[in-house]
Amino acid sequence: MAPDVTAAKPAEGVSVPAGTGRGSLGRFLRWDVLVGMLLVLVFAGGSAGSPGFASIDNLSFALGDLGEIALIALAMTMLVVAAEVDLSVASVLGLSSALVGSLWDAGWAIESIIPLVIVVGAGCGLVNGLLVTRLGLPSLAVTIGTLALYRGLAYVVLGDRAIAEFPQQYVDLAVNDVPGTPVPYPVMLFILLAAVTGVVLHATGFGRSLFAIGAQEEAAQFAGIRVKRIKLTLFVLSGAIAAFAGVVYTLRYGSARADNGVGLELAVIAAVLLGGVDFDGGRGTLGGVIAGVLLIGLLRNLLMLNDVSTEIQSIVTGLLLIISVITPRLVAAVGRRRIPAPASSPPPPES
Amino acid sequence: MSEPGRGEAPLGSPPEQAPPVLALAGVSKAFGAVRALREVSLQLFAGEAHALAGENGAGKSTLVKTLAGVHRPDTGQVLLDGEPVEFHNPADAQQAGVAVIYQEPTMFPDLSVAENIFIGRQPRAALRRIDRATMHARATELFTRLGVALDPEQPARGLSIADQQLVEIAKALSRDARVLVMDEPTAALSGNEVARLFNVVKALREQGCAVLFISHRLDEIFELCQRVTTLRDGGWIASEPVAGLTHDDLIRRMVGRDLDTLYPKQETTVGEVALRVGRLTREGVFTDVSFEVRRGEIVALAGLVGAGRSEVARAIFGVDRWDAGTVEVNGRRLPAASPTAAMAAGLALVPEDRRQQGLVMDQSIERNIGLTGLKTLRRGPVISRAAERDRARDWAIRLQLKFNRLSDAVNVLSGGNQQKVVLGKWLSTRPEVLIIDEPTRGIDVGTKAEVHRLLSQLAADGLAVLMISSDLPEVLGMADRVLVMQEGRLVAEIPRDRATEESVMTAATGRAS
Amino acid sequence: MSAVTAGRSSRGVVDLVFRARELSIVAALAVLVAVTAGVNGNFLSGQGMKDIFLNASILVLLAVGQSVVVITRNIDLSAGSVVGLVAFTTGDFLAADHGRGVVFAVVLGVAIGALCGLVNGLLVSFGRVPALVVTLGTLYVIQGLDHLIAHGRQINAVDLPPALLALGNGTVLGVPYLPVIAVVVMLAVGYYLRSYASGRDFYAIGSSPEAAGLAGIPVRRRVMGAYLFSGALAGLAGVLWLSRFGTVVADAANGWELQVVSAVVVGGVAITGGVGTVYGAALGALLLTTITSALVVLKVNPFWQQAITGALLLLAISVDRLLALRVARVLRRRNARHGS
Amino acid sequence: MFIFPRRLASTAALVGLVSLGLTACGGTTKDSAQQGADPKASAAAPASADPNAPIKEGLKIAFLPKQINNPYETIVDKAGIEAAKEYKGEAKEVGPSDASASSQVSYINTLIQQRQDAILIAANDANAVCGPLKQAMSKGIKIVAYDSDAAKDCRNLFINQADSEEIGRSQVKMLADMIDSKGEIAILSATANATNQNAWIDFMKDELTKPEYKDMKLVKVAYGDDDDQKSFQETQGLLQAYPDLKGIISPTTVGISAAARYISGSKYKGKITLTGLGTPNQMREFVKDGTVQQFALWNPKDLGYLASYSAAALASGQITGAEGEKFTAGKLGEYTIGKDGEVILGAPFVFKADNIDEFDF
Repeated sequence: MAPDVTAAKPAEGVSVPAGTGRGSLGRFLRWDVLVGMLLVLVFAGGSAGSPGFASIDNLSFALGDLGEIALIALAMTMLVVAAEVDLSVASVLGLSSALVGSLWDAGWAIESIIPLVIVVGAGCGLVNGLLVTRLGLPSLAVTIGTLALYRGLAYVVLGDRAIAEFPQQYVDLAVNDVPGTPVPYPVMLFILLAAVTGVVLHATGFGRSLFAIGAQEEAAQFAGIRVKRIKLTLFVLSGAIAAFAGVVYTLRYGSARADNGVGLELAVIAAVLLGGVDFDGGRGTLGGVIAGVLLIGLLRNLLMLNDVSTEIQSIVTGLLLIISVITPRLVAAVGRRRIPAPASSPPPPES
Repeated sequence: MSEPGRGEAPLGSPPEQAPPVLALAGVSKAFGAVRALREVSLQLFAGEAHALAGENGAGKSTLVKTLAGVHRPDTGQVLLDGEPVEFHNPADAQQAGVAVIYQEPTMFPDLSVAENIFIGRQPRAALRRIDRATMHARATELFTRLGVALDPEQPARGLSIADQQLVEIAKALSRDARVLVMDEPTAALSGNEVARLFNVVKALREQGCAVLFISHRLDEIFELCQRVTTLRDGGWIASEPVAGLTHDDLIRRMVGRDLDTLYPKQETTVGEVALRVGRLTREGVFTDVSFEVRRGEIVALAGLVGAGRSEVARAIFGVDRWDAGTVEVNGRRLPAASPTAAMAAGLALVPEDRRQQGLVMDQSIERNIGLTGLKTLRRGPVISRAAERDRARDWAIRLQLKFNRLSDAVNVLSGGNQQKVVLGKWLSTRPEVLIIDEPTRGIDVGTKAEVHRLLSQLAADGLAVLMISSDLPEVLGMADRVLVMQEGRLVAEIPRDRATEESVMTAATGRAS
Repeated sequence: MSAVTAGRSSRGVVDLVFRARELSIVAALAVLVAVTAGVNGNFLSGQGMKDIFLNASILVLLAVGQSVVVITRNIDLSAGSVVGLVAFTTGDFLAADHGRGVVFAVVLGVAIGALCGLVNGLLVSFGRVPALVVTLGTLYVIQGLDHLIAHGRQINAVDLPPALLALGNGTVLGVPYLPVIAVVVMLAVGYYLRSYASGRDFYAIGSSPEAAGLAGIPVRRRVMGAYLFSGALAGLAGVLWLSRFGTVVADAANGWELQVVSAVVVGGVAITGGVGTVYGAALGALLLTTITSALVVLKVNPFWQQAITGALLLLAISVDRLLALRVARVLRRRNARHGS
Repeated sequence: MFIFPRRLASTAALVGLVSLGLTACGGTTKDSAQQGADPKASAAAPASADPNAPIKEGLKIAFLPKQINNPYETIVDKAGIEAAKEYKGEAKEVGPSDASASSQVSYINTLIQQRQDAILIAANDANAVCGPLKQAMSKGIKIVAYDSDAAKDCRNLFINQADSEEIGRSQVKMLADMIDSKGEIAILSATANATNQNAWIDFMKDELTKPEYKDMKLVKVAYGDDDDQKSFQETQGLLQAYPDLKGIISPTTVGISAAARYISGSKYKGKITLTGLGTPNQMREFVKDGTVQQFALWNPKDLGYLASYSAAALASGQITGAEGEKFTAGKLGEYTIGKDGEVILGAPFVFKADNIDEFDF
């Protein structure tokens, strides 16, 4: 049986009531709602204070710039809800970019390259998934390993070359807006996939299973949920989406390099956690994650427009991340005064 | 039903001369709006075993945690030798000589047994280094005193629950604890392990230790304790000598009303074979287990903890893989290691560990009940919340679940109500074979009777029930047949009319009768 | 009763595996060094050995600090950024006035590191938030601060007092200071963790945080302590980084967090806490550094280096896990045979 | 055992459909794309230049270095910002903290929104920044690449610190002089993807094919990733792996200083000749202690100064970026735009023990 992978669980003296986030106060003060409100604030403040911010051009660019992070965040949300994590996504993106470049350079047709690369990405995810589910290794350790491995393979594939000159009609698909809208194609694709993911996560049996696995894996297993297969599926999905994001990335920048997307995994995880998904699994909403992705992206954009230096941007991101995990616990701590700890739960009032 | 043992001559009344070693005076504790303890008083005297009785949710665990320094009382006092004290944390309580053995043993699986006993108080050599030789010698000495053979250098990982309890007691012994608080220590133990534990506790008591003992098994209270304090709904009901009480008296104090019989077994007609297990083997765990369960029958699987009973259940249901053998449900063979296939064939398993295996504690009642029916609750690709809620409400009513809202997390429910949610979760799959592991562990008397009535009713309706229980009266009271396992093998099959405590225990311990 | 004999032999197996964990790293190191030396004798020359140990020392220090944190079932991703911050700020401090004492600089560096550790520790132990998230956050913050302070400047070797540079490159009895410092720290921490009650608390906490609280172990204080210590060691590593490289820009040790965690994991410290030794972690760090050096010496295509490192990490944790599963099975069979 | 669940299969199918749906008919390959590609419209260049137009006041220009916090880039950009004060412009430096193309792109977008008059960029990836740069040019923003070029059609000018060919060849010559054109040599570069490094290395390799270098053999190109520790370790590795190594060229400031630092503290000191591109402040110690005899670099301040003036000249309409146009760069005098819009700062300067103290950067 897989050991619990909550490597980062805080050591605590007495058990923290985990459910208090859903208490009466928590119902209104949920973090994902707060992030949404924060997002609105940033947007309103930006539009009022910075002339270039609310322009269609700028927003369209800012959205497009988030495309890959947002795409990968969809799969990452499901993984984290199931109490797993995939740190290798950015390396899969890099490997996918390197493959696209080297195959394109070798004269392959782009139409065969794209599906092939996605299959390779799924294969990368499969390796992660098998190591996690068959050997019962913590996904954090496994994907730190494959983070190095897949990035290394990207260098093996493409070395120091940088491949450019991709076919214009495909580059256009990655860069241009859907006609008549300010929404770039990848963002439109993201919206579609996000809608699908949202339904899957929050309204289907598969989604229910994910939450159950994340909250209490053993109980999920005893309820007949195919824990291992579901986790394997998630890793495969995560690999495939990361590879697809690699294709988008390559086309969008018109440049295939082995070092594309280095460090992107931390941005994705930051966005997911900022969106209120509990790193210990079992709790979170896709809406929160989307708000988180947008908040990070738009806030950065706004700071840049106001010539706030990168250093400050980095500090702001870090602080937001810390606040995003502290706040719900504070809310819970406030709620705990009204709600008993489960360890000593008195009988509920009779109904 | 067995005669309550009253081997020890109970001390009729507390020795008035010395002040109580540890006492609570008018202690109240509230969590938010809920008052877990209301002006509870309790006195523990040296050399006395004191029982704490009450239904789940009566406030017993809160009281234990107050004594242990985990909680601090809102009002009232904790008195040590008659002097008020304040325990800020568990360390303070331990310092004062209060040792607590929790319901679930609190082990460090990666540390050795000796370290588990002495953690934080290891014997020191020069420069405050840990003196390992002394530590191991003292651990061995403690085990000798307890009359058990455990290797102090063995890692705690993999110890049986009974052995873990013993390590906890060794820990308490090593502290020279003056007060030993035991929160349902016997819940996971079987007959001879309980006997061994009781011998140790009696010896401690005779050495002048005060013991606070919590158990849902009333027999044990009558066997071990001199006085009993009863709590109900967080309030103090009575503190009195055990000697003058009957089972029914005690139940009445706990429940606040009279109970009908605890084991309402109905006569049923036995139908065709629903579950057939053939030569099932999992290497190193159980070997060559064969039996069948028919419709309308309640078959109990008895034996000591660690005999492999739960493991057989897990393998049948497919949570664990089996190495050899067959499982058939209604004549259809099940593939190995597939709970999904087992469920499809009509199997249901109410697991042993409610909090870990039975429920997703943070999730709502309706979600927990719905978890086994994700396929049937679908409308198109999407789960219908209305259907989910209907299903939950339906079973909540049928099982007389006490709850506020169906959207409340199950961790706010009492143990008995949590067990009802687990039952609802499985009965809603309309199983043909129900495997139920420790159906009433940690459940108060009132709910216990309800669960038993339900099982009986289900069998009468044609369900095949395989019940695993360490509670012998329950086994004898409910089962049509008793299968006994010992060290991974099925060693005896005893029909209802010949099943007695003695015959079952003889088979379970492997002693020739 | 057979429980004692079963216990003894099972302990033998378990012990062997834990020792085998470190032995297998030593063996892997030996094979690697032997093969590399076979191809190129220079690898084992005095200079070659000196280089390997010099290279490994800073990573060893960080791995020792990290393993204390990981043993308590936490993680410190900010270690690399602390090295960068300390290396730059102490460099800046010394460059401003050559008269400033080197000892004082070391103390200052360690203090800055400890301060960062304190923040992490406070957030993790009192804020009760997942360590991975908190330290990811502090990683961003510390990195940002570092860059803000550096602001594109660079500390050059000429700006630094010779005494500090001597620390990084000087030797005592022919052995460079750096590995000596690393080994002394490793031995001291290893001894402390094994032989002191408070040291055992770290293992207890990682093994079961709930039980640790109930057993009266000051969980928060120990977790705080682990972070404080890890931060202080990262601070020391930062000063040594400065003394070794002389040239420092803001992004020293950028991205090292994953390398440190890799070293710790390869060294057999369980990421789920409670298991492992600092010796193993130090060996893991040595192995990782040696691999990098050996691959260059073996003239392996530089583009393969990262892939090989990643594959080795996966191999290490997989073999580890398979061994553990095997031991569990052996124990199970043995228990079954002896009876319980 | 493992079966792809249906949902996964359908997702894969969806992805496949999307990619197929994007296809017209037949595959798009590199060859077909190149055949079919429109002749690249040259970037929006105004019809004519007015060499006599005065430099406008209040020009807004922005430097976008490879990475903020790279000391070399900081020197360049500061000099450029100083220069802007001379012609009463407003200049600033913005940029990412990591040397990646993607983060530069975000900054380009921001600069477009801020309606800068000119953007000066040291491109991390010649192609990746191309799209947004073209967009900027279409909005009338002048683009000057410096230090590391962007693709030719995405910028108006490239201010080359020195002719790439000259840098590459002169480095080989410099080393050859010191080792009598004999023995094994290696190159310690920055990252494997650095465009300027790779251009120089290509010229070095080409130079080595000449007959006078027949006894010199390039045995390895190593990558120190512009990271001290990595460059350090790569140097060690090179020296161990190739015991007969006579010389190392490290055309990167981080690499050469790390290599020098390692060599000066090792037994290889005096046995190995190191040269390359470095800053005097970094290298002073090693030139003085004899580890390094000579190395080269242009004056980064001049580079920034020239880039700044060229941007102003572009934005004021003095020049358009066409070959042969001339402009005056303040105190540096007159420059002529060469082929492909390149302006060359001058020959690299060689630093030696006897002149190094005259410089402070």
